[in-house]
Amino acid sequence: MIRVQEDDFDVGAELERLSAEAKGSGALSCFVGLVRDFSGGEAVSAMTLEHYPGMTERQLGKIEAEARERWPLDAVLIVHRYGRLEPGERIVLVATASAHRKAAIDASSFLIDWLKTKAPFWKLEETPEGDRWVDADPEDTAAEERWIAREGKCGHG
Amino acid sequence: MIRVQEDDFDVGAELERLSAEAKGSGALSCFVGLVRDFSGGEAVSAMTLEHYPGMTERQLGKIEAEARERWPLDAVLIVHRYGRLEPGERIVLVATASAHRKAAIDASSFLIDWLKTKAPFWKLEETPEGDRWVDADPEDTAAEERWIAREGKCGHG
Amino acid sequence: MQMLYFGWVRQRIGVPAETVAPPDEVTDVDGLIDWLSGRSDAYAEALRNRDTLRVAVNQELCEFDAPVSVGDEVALFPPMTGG
Amino acid sequence: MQMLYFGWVRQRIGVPAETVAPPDEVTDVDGLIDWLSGRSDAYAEALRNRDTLRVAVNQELCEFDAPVSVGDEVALFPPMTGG
Repeated sequence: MIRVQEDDFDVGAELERLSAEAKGSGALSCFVGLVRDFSGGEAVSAMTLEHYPGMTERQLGKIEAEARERWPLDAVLIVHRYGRLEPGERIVLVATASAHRKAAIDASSFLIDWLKTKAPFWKLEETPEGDRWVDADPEDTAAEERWIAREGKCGHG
Repeated sequence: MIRVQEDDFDVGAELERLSAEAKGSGALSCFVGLVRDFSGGEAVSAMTLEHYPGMTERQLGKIEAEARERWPLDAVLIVHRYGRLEPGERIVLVATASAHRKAAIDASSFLIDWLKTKAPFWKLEETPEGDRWVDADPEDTAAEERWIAREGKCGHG
Repeated sequence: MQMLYFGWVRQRIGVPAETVAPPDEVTDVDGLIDWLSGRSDAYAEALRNRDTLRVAVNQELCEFDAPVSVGDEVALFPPMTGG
Repeated sequence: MQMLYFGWVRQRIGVPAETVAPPDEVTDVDGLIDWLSGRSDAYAEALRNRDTLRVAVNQELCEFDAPVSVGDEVALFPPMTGG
Protein backbone atom coordinates (compact mmCIF):
# COMPACT_ATOMS: atom_id res chain seq x y z
CA MET A 1 0.00 0.00 0.00
CA ILE A 2 1.19 3.52 -0.72
CA ARG A 3 0.15 6.88 0.65
CA VAL A 4 1.27 10.43 -0.15
CA GLN A 5 0.12 12.96 2.40
CA GLU A 6 0.87 16.27 4.07
CA ASP A 7 -0.03 15.02 7.55
CA ASP A 8 2.21 13.15 9.93
CA PHE A 9 1.76 9.40 10.45
CA ASP A 10 1.80 7.19 13.55
CA VAL A 11 4.51 4.56 13.11
CA GLY A 12 3.14 2.24 15.80
CA ALA A 13 -0.38 2.30 14.33
CA GLU A 14 0.95 1.77 10.80
CA LEU A 15 2.97 -1.26 11.86
CA GLU A 16 0.02 -2.61 13.82
CA ARG A 17 -2.10 -2.45 10.66
CA LEU A 18 0.67 -3.99 8.61
CA SER A 19 1.02 -6.98 10.91
CA ALA A 20 -2.76 -7.39 11.08
CA GLU A 21 -2.80 -7.47 7.27
CA ALA A 22 0.10 -9.94 7.18
CA LYS A 23 -1.15 -12.49 9.70
CA GLY A 24 1.43 -15.19 10.18
CA SER A 25 4.40 -13.12 9.00
CA GLY A 26 7.29 -13.59 11.39
CA ALA A 27 9.22 -10.49 10.40
CA LEU A 28 8.45 -6.79 10.14
CA SER A 29 11.09 -4.39 8.96
CA CYS A 30 10.68 -0.66 8.84
CA PHE A 31 12.59 2.48 8.06
CA VAL A 32 11.69 6.04 9.01
CA GLY A 33 13.38 9.05 7.44
CA LEU A 34 13.43 12.26 9.50
CA VAL A 35 14.34 15.86 8.76
CA ARG A 36 17.89 16.50 9.94
CA ASP A 37 18.86 19.75 11.61
CA PHE A 38 22.16 19.84 9.79
CA SER A 39 23.08 19.25 6.18
CA GLY A 40 26.27 19.89 4.25
CA GLY A 41 27.76 21.64 7.28
CA GLU A 42 24.89 24.06 7.72
CA ALA A 43 22.02 24.33 10.15
CA VAL A 44 18.68 23.55 8.56
CA SER A 45 15.64 25.18 10.12
CA ALA A 46 13.05 23.57 7.83
CA MET A 47 12.63 21.59 4.65
CA THR A 48 9.84 21.90 2.10
CA LEU A 49 9.06 18.86 0.00
CA GLU A 50 7.51 19.50 -3.37
CA HIS A 51 6.19 16.57 -5.41
CA TYR A 52 4.44 15.71 -8.66
CA PRO A 53 0.88 14.66 -7.72
CA GLY A 54 -0.24 11.75 -9.84
CA MET A 55 3.21 10.72 -10.95
CA THR A 56 4.28 10.29 -7.33
CA GLU A 57 1.55 7.72 -6.69
CA ARG A 58 2.43 5.92 -9.93
CA GLN A 59 6.11 5.78 -9.09
CA LEU A 60 5.51 4.60 -5.52
CA GLY A 61 3.14 1.94 -6.85
CA LYS A 62 5.82 0.72 -9.25
CA ILE A 63 8.43 0.66 -6.50
CA GLU A 64 6.10 -1.41 -4.32
CA ALA A 65 5.39 -3.78 -7.22
CA GLU A 66 9.10 -4.21 -7.90
CA ALA A 67 9.76 -5.09 -4.25
CA ARG A 68 6.91 -7.62 -4.26
CA GLU A 69 8.36 -9.20 -7.37
CA ARG A 70 11.81 -9.52 -5.83
CA TRP A 71 10.88 -10.83 -2.37
CA PRO A 72 8.10 -12.96 -0.86
CA LEU A 73 6.34 -10.14 1.00
CA ASP A 74 3.04 -10.45 2.84
CA ALA A 75 2.56 -6.69 3.12
CA VAL A 76 4.27 -3.50 2.00
CA LEU A 77 3.65 0.06 3.11
CA ILE A 78 5.13 3.30 1.82
CA VAL A 79 3.97 6.59 3.35
CA HIS A 80 5.63 9.74 2.02
CA ARG A 81 4.90 13.26 3.21
CA TYR A 82 5.16 16.55 1.37
CA GLY A 83 4.95 20.17 2.50
CA ARG A 84 7.03 22.11 5.02
CA LEU A 85 8.64 20.02 7.76
CA GLU A 86 10.89 20.97 10.64
CA PRO A 87 13.92 19.10 11.99
CA GLY A 88 12.96 15.87 13.74
CA GLU A 89 9.72 15.52 11.77
CA ARG A 90 9.03 12.30 9.93
CA ILE A 91 9.32 12.43 6.13
CA VAL A 92 8.86 8.87 5.02
CA LEU A 93 8.01 5.40 6.31
CA VAL A 94 8.64 2.15 4.52
CA ALA A 95 7.64 -1.12 6.11
CA THR A 96 7.51 -4.71 4.96
CA ALA A 97 6.22 -7.98 6.39
CA SER A 98 7.47 -11.40 5.41
CA ALA A 99 7.85 -14.91 6.75
CA HIS A 100 11.60 -14.42 6.29
CA ARG A 101 13.55 -11.77 8.15
CA LYS A 102 16.11 -11.31 5.39
CA ALA A 103 13.39 -10.75 2.80
CA ALA A 104 11.70 -8.15 5.02
CA ILE A 105 14.96 -6.32 5.74
CA ASP A 106 16.32 -6.41 2.19
CA ALA A 107 13.00 -5.25 0.79
CA SER A 108 12.72 -2.26 3.10
CA SER A 109 16.32 -1.34 2.34
CA PHE A 110 15.51 -1.59 -1.37
CA LEU A 111 12.36 0.52 -1.00
CA ILE A 112 14.11 3.41 0.69
CA ASP A 113 17.00 3.28 -1.79
CA TRP A 114 14.65 3.36 -4.75
CA LEU A 115 12.55 6.17 -3.31
CA LYS A 116 15.68 8.32 -3.23
CA THR A 117 16.14 8.27 -7.00
CA LYS A 118 12.72 7.29 -8.36
CA ALA A 119 10.13 9.17 -6.35
CA PRO A 120 9.39 12.62 -7.80
CA PHE A 121 10.10 14.77 -4.75
CA TRP A 122 12.32 17.82 -4.50
CA LYS A 123 13.56 19.30 -1.25
CA LEU A 124 14.14 22.95 -0.44
CA GLU A 125 16.12 23.56 2.76
CA GLU A 126 15.94 26.72 4.80
CA THR A 127 19.35 27.68 6.19
CA PRO A 128 20.87 30.82 7.72
CA GLU A 129 22.48 31.41 4.30
CA GLY A 130 19.10 31.31 2.58
CA ASP A 131 17.07 28.63 0.85
CA ARG A 132 18.74 25.93 -1.20
CA TRP A 133 17.65 22.91 -3.19
CA VAL A 134 18.95 19.54 -2.04
CA ASP A 135 21.05 17.99 -4.80
CA ALA A 136 20.70 14.37 -5.77
CA ASP A 137 23.38 12.32 -4.01
CA PRO A 138 25.65 10.28 -6.32
CA GLU A 139 25.72 7.62 -3.57
CA ASP A 140 21.97 7.19 -4.01
CA THR A 141 22.46 6.53 -7.70
CA ALA A 142 25.19 4.02 -6.84
CA ALA A 143 22.81 2.28 -4.42
CA GLU A 144 20.13 2.15 -7.14
CA GLU A 145 22.61 0.61 -9.56
CA ARG A 146 23.58 -2.08 -7.08
CA TRP A 147 19.93 -3.14 -6.84
CA ILE A 148 19.61 -3.16 -10.63
CA ALA A 149 22.67 -5.42 -10.83
CA ARG A 150 21.11 -7.76 -8.24
CA GLU A 151 17.90 -8.08 -10.21
CA GLY A 152 16.80 -11.68 -10.59
CA LYS A 153 19.54 -12.89 -8.31
CA CYS A 154 18.04 -12.29 -4.93
CA GLY A 155 15.31 -14.95 -4.78
CA HIS A 156 14.07 -15.51 -1.28
CA GLY A 157 17.38 -14.21 0.08
CA MET B 1 19.79 0.33 25.47
CA ILE B 2 18.68 -3.21 26.13
CA ARG B 3 15.65 -4.65 27.89
CA VAL B 4 14.57 -8.22 28.65
CA GLN B 5 10.96 -8.49 29.74
CA GLU B 6 7.89 -10.68 29.85
CA ASP B 7 5.53 -7.85 28.90
CA ASP B 8 4.71 -6.67 25.42
CA PHE B 9 6.19 -3.42 24.12
CA ASP B 10 4.74 -0.52 22.11
CA VAL B 11 6.76 -0.15 18.91
CA GLY B 12 5.56 3.40 18.19
CA ALA B 13 6.41 4.60 21.70
CA GLU B 14 9.81 2.89 21.60
CA LEU B 15 10.70 4.53 18.30
CA GLU B 16 9.46 7.88 19.56
CA ARG B 17 11.83 7.60 22.53
CA LEU B 18 14.66 6.48 20.27
CA SER B 19 14.30 9.46 17.96
CA ALA B 20 14.00 11.83 20.93
CA GLU B 21 17.26 10.37 22.27
CA ALA B 22 18.92 10.68 18.86
CA LYS B 23 18.01 14.26 18.01
CA GLY B 24 19.26 15.14 14.57
CA SER B 25 19.47 11.55 13.30
CA GLY B 26 17.95 11.36 9.86
CA ALA B 27 17.38 7.62 9.81
CA LEU B 28 15.58 5.14 12.04
CA SER B 29 15.60 1.47 11.18
CA CYS B 30 13.70 -1.16 13.09
CA PHE B 31 12.90 -4.83 13.00
CA VAL B 32 10.15 -6.66 14.87
CA GLY B 33 10.08 -10.44 15.20
CA LEU B 34 6.66 -12.05 15.71
CA VAL B 35 5.48 -15.52 16.64
CA ARG B 36 4.48 -17.36 13.47
CA ASP B 37 1.48 -19.64 13.38
CA PHE B 38 3.30 -22.17 11.24
CA SER B 39 6.77 -23.64 11.49
CA GLY B 40 8.38 -26.57 9.73
CA GLY B 41 5.05 -27.44 8.11
CA GLU B 42 3.10 -27.60 11.36
CA ALA B 43 0.63 -25.31 13.03
CA VAL B 44 2.05 -23.63 16.12
CA SER B 45 -0.42 -22.64 18.80
CA ALA B 46 2.10 -21.02 21.15
CA MET B 47 5.79 -20.59 21.81
CA THR B 48 7.50 -20.40 25.19
CA LEU B 49 10.79 -18.54 25.36
CA GLU B 50 13.16 -19.59 28.11
CA HIS B 51 16.28 -17.53 28.75
CA TYR B 52 19.31 -17.27 31.02
CA PRO B 53 18.71 -14.26 33.26
CA GLY B 54 21.92 -12.35 33.81
CA MET B 55 23.74 -13.83 30.87
CA THR B 56 21.00 -12.60 28.52
CA GLU B 57 21.55 -9.00 29.58
CA ARG B 58 25.33 -9.41 29.25
CA GLN B 59 25.04 -10.87 25.76
CA LEU B 60 22.58 -8.23 24.56
CA GLY B 61 24.86 -5.54 25.97
CA LYS B 62 27.80 -6.98 24.04
CA ILE B 63 25.76 -7.19 20.85
CA GLU B 64 24.78 -3.54 21.23
CA ALA B 65 28.41 -2.56 21.89
CA GLU B 66 29.57 -4.44 18.80
CA ALA B 67 26.99 -2.64 16.63
CA ARG B 68 28.06 0.74 18.01
CA GLU B 69 31.66 -0.07 17.25
CA ARG B 70 30.87 -1.02 13.65
CA TRP B 71 28.53 1.85 12.72
CA PRO B 72 28.09 5.50 13.70
CA LEU B 73 24.87 5.07 15.66
CA ASP B 74 23.15 7.77 17.69
CA ALA B 75 20.90 5.29 19.52
CA VAL B 76 20.35 1.55 19.75
CA LEU B 77 17.48 -0.35 21.32
CA ILE B 78 17.02 -4.08 21.81
CA VAL B 79 13.88 -5.33 23.59
CA HIS B 80 13.53 -9.11 23.91
CA ARG B 81 10.60 -10.88 25.52
CA TYR B 82 10.46 -14.23 27.28
CA GLY B 83 7.59 -16.39 28.51
CA ARG B 84 4.65 -17.89 26.66
CA LEU B 85 3.58 -16.07 23.49
CA GLU B 86 0.87 -16.79 20.95
CA PRO B 87 1.00 -16.42 17.16
CA GLY B 88 1.13 -12.78 16.09
CA GLU B 89 2.64 -11.64 19.38
CA ARG B 90 5.82 -9.59 19.30
CA ILE B 91 9.00 -11.38 20.43
CA VAL B 92 11.77 -8.91 19.79
CA LEU B 93 12.41 -5.36 18.66
CA VAL B 94 15.69 -3.95 17.44
CA ALA B 95 15.96 -0.33 16.42
CA THR B 96 18.79 1.97 15.48
CA ALA B 97 19.17 5.67 14.76
CA SER B 98 21.91 7.20 12.66
CA ALA B 99 22.64 10.17 10.47
CA HIS B 100 23.15 7.64 7.65
CA ARG B 101 20.38 5.40 6.41
CA LYS B 102 22.72 2.61 5.39
CA ALA B 103 24.36 2.56 8.82
CA ALA B 104 20.95 2.38 10.52
CA ILE B 105 19.71 -0.41 8.26
CA ASP B 106 22.89 -2.48 8.30
CA ALA B 107 23.15 -2.18 12.07
CA SER B 108 19.59 -3.35 12.70
CA SER B 109 20.10 -6.23 10.28
CA PHE B 110 23.30 -7.12 12.16
CA LEU B 111 21.58 -6.92 15.56
CA ILE B 112 18.80 -9.32 14.65
CA ASP B 113 21.25 -11.72 13.01
CA TRP B 114 23.48 -11.76 16.06
CA LEU B 115 20.59 -12.19 18.47
CA LYS B 116 19.70 -15.40 16.65
CA THR B 117 22.96 -17.14 17.55
CA LYS B 118 24.31 -15.17 20.53
CA ALA B 119 21.35 -14.41 22.78
CA PRO B 120 20.70 -17.21 25.29
CA PHE B 121 17.07 -17.95 24.48
CA TRP B 122 15.46 -21.31 23.76
CA LYS B 123 12.06 -21.74 22.16
CA LEU B 124 9.53 -24.46 22.84
CA GLU B 125 6.71 -24.66 20.31
CA GLU B 126 3.29 -26.13 21.03
CA THR B 127 1.97 -28.06 18.03
CA PRO B 128 -0.81 -30.61 17.46
CA GLU B 129 1.95 -33.26 17.54
CA GLY B 130 3.10 -32.09 20.96
CA ASP B 131 5.77 -29.73 22.20
CA ARG B 132 9.07 -29.41 20.42
CA TRP B 133 12.23 -27.37 20.83
CA VAL B 134 13.14 -25.07 17.97
CA ASP B 135 16.50 -26.10 16.52
CA ALA B 136 19.19 -23.59 15.72
CA ASP B 137 19.03 -22.74 12.01
CA PRO B 138 22.27 -23.30 10.06
CA GLU B 139 21.34 -20.23 7.99
CA ASP B 140 21.57 -18.14 11.14
CA THR B 141 25.10 -19.38 11.73
CA ALA B 142 25.94 -18.58 8.11
CA ALA B 143 24.58 -15.04 8.60
CA GLU B 144 26.68 -14.66 11.75
CA GLU B 145 29.78 -15.77 9.89
CA ARG B 146 29.19 -13.24 7.12
CA TRP B 147 29.18 -10.45 9.69
CA ILE B 148 32.36 -11.81 11.27
CA ALA B 149 34.01 -11.77 7.83
CA ARG B 150 32.90 -8.17 7.32
CA GLU B 151 34.40 -7.04 10.60
CA GLY B 152 36.53 -3.94 10.22
CA LYS B 153 35.51 -3.59 6.60
CA CYS B 154 32.17 -1.90 6.96
CA GLY B 155 33.22 1.58 8.10
CA HIS B 156 30.41 4.07 7.82
CA GLY B 157 28.82 1.97 5.11
CA MET C 1 0.44 20.60 -24.46
CA GLN C 2 0.49 20.78 -20.68
CA MET C 3 3.88 21.69 -19.21
CA LEU C 4 4.79 21.14 -15.55
CA TYR C 5 7.95 22.33 -13.82
CA PHE C 6 9.33 21.28 -10.44
CA GLY C 7 12.17 22.17 -8.09
CA TRP C 8 14.66 24.73 -9.31
CA VAL C 9 13.36 24.34 -12.87
CA ARG C 10 10.02 25.69 -11.67
CA GLN C 11 11.75 28.39 -9.66
CA ARG C 12 13.89 29.60 -12.58
CA ILE C 13 11.07 29.52 -15.10
CA GLY C 14 8.81 31.23 -12.60
CA VAL C 15 5.61 29.21 -13.07
CA PRO C 16 4.70 25.68 -11.95
CA ALA C 17 2.60 24.87 -15.00
CA GLU C 18 1.48 26.30 -18.32
CA THR C 19 -0.20 25.29 -21.54
CA VAL C 20 2.01 25.67 -24.61
CA ALA C 21 1.45 25.24 -28.34
CA PRO C 22 4.81 24.47 -29.94
CA PRO C 23 5.05 24.51 -33.75
CA ASP C 24 4.70 21.29 -35.73
CA GLU C 25 8.49 20.87 -36.06
CA VAL C 26 8.62 20.04 -32.36
CA THR C 27 8.18 16.26 -32.24
CA ASP C 28 10.32 15.16 -29.30
CA VAL C 29 11.44 16.35 -25.87
CA ASP C 30 14.74 17.66 -27.23
CA GLY C 31 12.93 19.82 -29.74
CA LEU C 32 10.49 20.99 -27.09
CA ILE C 33 13.31 22.08 -24.79
CA ASP C 34 15.04 23.92 -27.64
CA TRP C 35 11.82 25.70 -28.49
CA LEU C 36 11.09 26.61 -24.85
CA SER C 37 14.66 27.87 -24.40
CA GLY C 38 14.07 30.41 -27.18
CA ARG C 39 11.17 31.99 -25.32
CA SER C 40 13.22 33.96 -22.79
CA ASP C 41 16.47 34.08 -20.86
CA ALA C 42 14.70 32.52 -17.87
CA TYR C 43 13.75 29.45 -19.90
CA ALA C 44 17.19 29.28 -21.52
CA GLU C 45 18.86 29.46 -18.10
CA ALA C 46 16.53 26.90 -16.49
CA LEU C 47 16.88 24.36 -19.31
CA ARG C 48 20.51 24.93 -20.32
CA ASN C 49 22.14 21.85 -18.82
CA ARG C 50 20.40 18.65 -19.85
CA ASP C 51 22.66 16.56 -17.58
CA THR C 52 20.75 17.95 -14.63
CA LEU C 53 17.31 17.83 -16.27
CA ARG C 54 14.87 14.96 -16.06
CA VAL C 55 11.71 14.50 -18.14
CA ALA C 56 8.40 12.74 -17.73
CA VAL C 57 5.84 12.46 -20.53
CA ASN C 58 2.37 11.62 -19.28
CA GLN C 59 3.85 10.88 -15.86
CA GLU C 60 6.35 8.32 -17.17
CA LEU C 61 10.08 9.04 -16.98
CA CYS C 62 11.67 9.13 -20.41
CA GLU C 63 14.71 10.16 -22.42
CA PHE C 64 15.16 13.37 -24.40
CA ASP C 65 14.38 11.61 -27.66
CA ALA C 66 10.90 10.59 -26.50
CA PRO C 67 8.14 11.82 -28.85
CA VAL C 68 5.73 14.51 -27.67
CA SER C 69 2.48 15.64 -29.22
CA VAL C 70 -0.57 17.80 -28.61
CA GLY C 71 -2.42 16.66 -25.52
CA ASP C 72 0.64 15.28 -23.72
CA GLU C 73 1.54 16.26 -20.18
CA VAL C 74 5.27 16.99 -20.17
CA ALA C 75 7.15 17.64 -16.93
CA LEU C 76 10.70 18.99 -16.62
CA PHE C 77 12.51 18.80 -13.31
CA PRO C 78 15.85 18.27 -11.58
CA PRO C 79 16.96 14.77 -10.52
CA MET C 80 14.50 13.44 -7.94
CA THR C 81 15.36 13.43 -4.25
CA GLY C 82 12.72 11.32 -2.58
CA GLY C 83 12.89 9.40 0.67
CA MET D 1 29.71 -25.31 41.89
CA GLN D 2 26.44 -23.92 40.62
CA MET D 3 25.03 -25.77 37.58
CA LEU D 4 22.34 -24.35 35.32
CA TYR D 5 20.55 -26.18 32.51
CA PHE D 6 18.38 -24.74 29.74
CA GLY D 7 16.20 -25.94 26.86
CA TRP D 8 16.15 -29.66 26.21
CA VAL D 9 19.24 -30.16 28.38
CA ARG D 10 17.18 -28.93 31.34
CA GLN D 11 14.24 -31.04 30.25
CA ARG D 12 16.26 -34.24 29.94
CA ILE D 13 18.17 -33.73 33.17
CA GLY D 14 14.95 -32.81 34.90
CA VAL D 15 16.08 -29.84 36.98
CA PRO D 16 16.88 -26.25 35.95
CA ALA D 17 19.68 -25.80 38.49
CA GLU D 18 21.62 -27.64 41.16
CA THR D 19 24.71 -27.28 43.29
CA VAL D 20 27.32 -29.98 42.65
CA ALA D 21 30.66 -30.87 44.24
CA PRO D 22 32.75 -32.72 41.66
CA PRO D 23 35.98 -34.37 42.77
CA ASP D 24 39.32 -32.55 42.48
CA GLU D 25 40.19 -34.35 39.24
CA VAL D 26 37.50 -32.32 37.49
CA THR D 27 39.33 -29.20 36.32
CA ASP D 28 37.65 -28.29 33.04
CA VAL D 29 34.25 -28.39 31.36
CA ASP D 30 35.03 -31.64 29.57
CA GLY D 31 35.86 -33.35 32.84
CA LEU D 32 32.76 -31.89 34.45
CA ILE D 33 30.50 -33.23 31.68
CA ASP D 34 32.12 -36.68 31.94
CA TRP D 35 31.60 -36.70 35.69
CA LEU D 36 27.97 -35.52 35.42
CA SER D 37 27.26 -38.14 32.73
CA GLY D 38 28.23 -40.85 35.21
CA ARG D 39 25.54 -39.81 37.66
CA SER D 40 22.56 -41.33 35.83
CA ASP D 41 21.19 -42.33 32.45
CA ALA D 42 19.29 -39.04 32.26
CA TYR D 43 22.54 -37.04 32.54
CA ALA D 44 24.35 -39.37 30.14
CA GLU D 45 21.54 -38.97 27.61
CA ALA D 46 21.28 -35.20 28.00
CA LEU D 47 25.03 -34.60 27.66
CA ARG D 48 25.97 -37.32 25.17
CA ASN D 49 26.45 -35.25 22.02
CA ARG D 50 28.83 -32.34 22.58
CA ASP D 51 28.22 -31.02 19.04
CA THR D 52 24.80 -29.90 20.18
CA LEU D 53 25.90 -28.68 23.61
CA ARG D 54 27.01 -25.16 24.47
CA VAL D 55 28.68 -24.01 27.69
CA ALA D 56 28.93 -20.80 29.65
CA VAL D 57 31.19 -20.40 32.67
CA ASN D 58 30.22 -17.45 34.83
CA GLN D 59 27.86 -16.28 32.08
CA GLU D 60 30.57 -16.19 29.41
CA LEU D 61 30.40 -18.59 26.47
CA CYS D 62 33.42 -20.89 26.38
CA GLU D 63 34.87 -24.05 24.90
CA PHE D 64 34.92 -27.49 26.51
CA ASP D 65 38.55 -27.07 27.60
CA ALA D 66 37.74 -24.02 29.73
CA PRO D 67 38.80 -24.44 33.38
CA VAL D 68 36.15 -24.75 36.08
CA SER D 69 36.53 -24.54 39.83
CA VAL D 70 34.59 -24.32 43.06
CA GLY D 71 32.38 -21.24 43.11
CA ASP D 72 31.90 -21.08 39.34
CA GLU D 73 28.48 -20.86 37.72
CA VAL D 74 28.45 -23.36 34.86
CA ALA D 75 25.57 -23.51 32.38
CA LEU D 76 24.94 -26.25 29.81
CA PHE D 77 22.43 -25.71 27.04
CA PRO D 78 21.55 -26.34 23.37
CA PRO D 79 22.61 -23.85 20.67
CA MET D 80 20.89 -20.54 21.33
CA THR D 81 17.86 -19.48 19.32
CA GLY D 82 17.31 -15.82 20.13
CA GLY D 83 15.56 -13.15 18.12
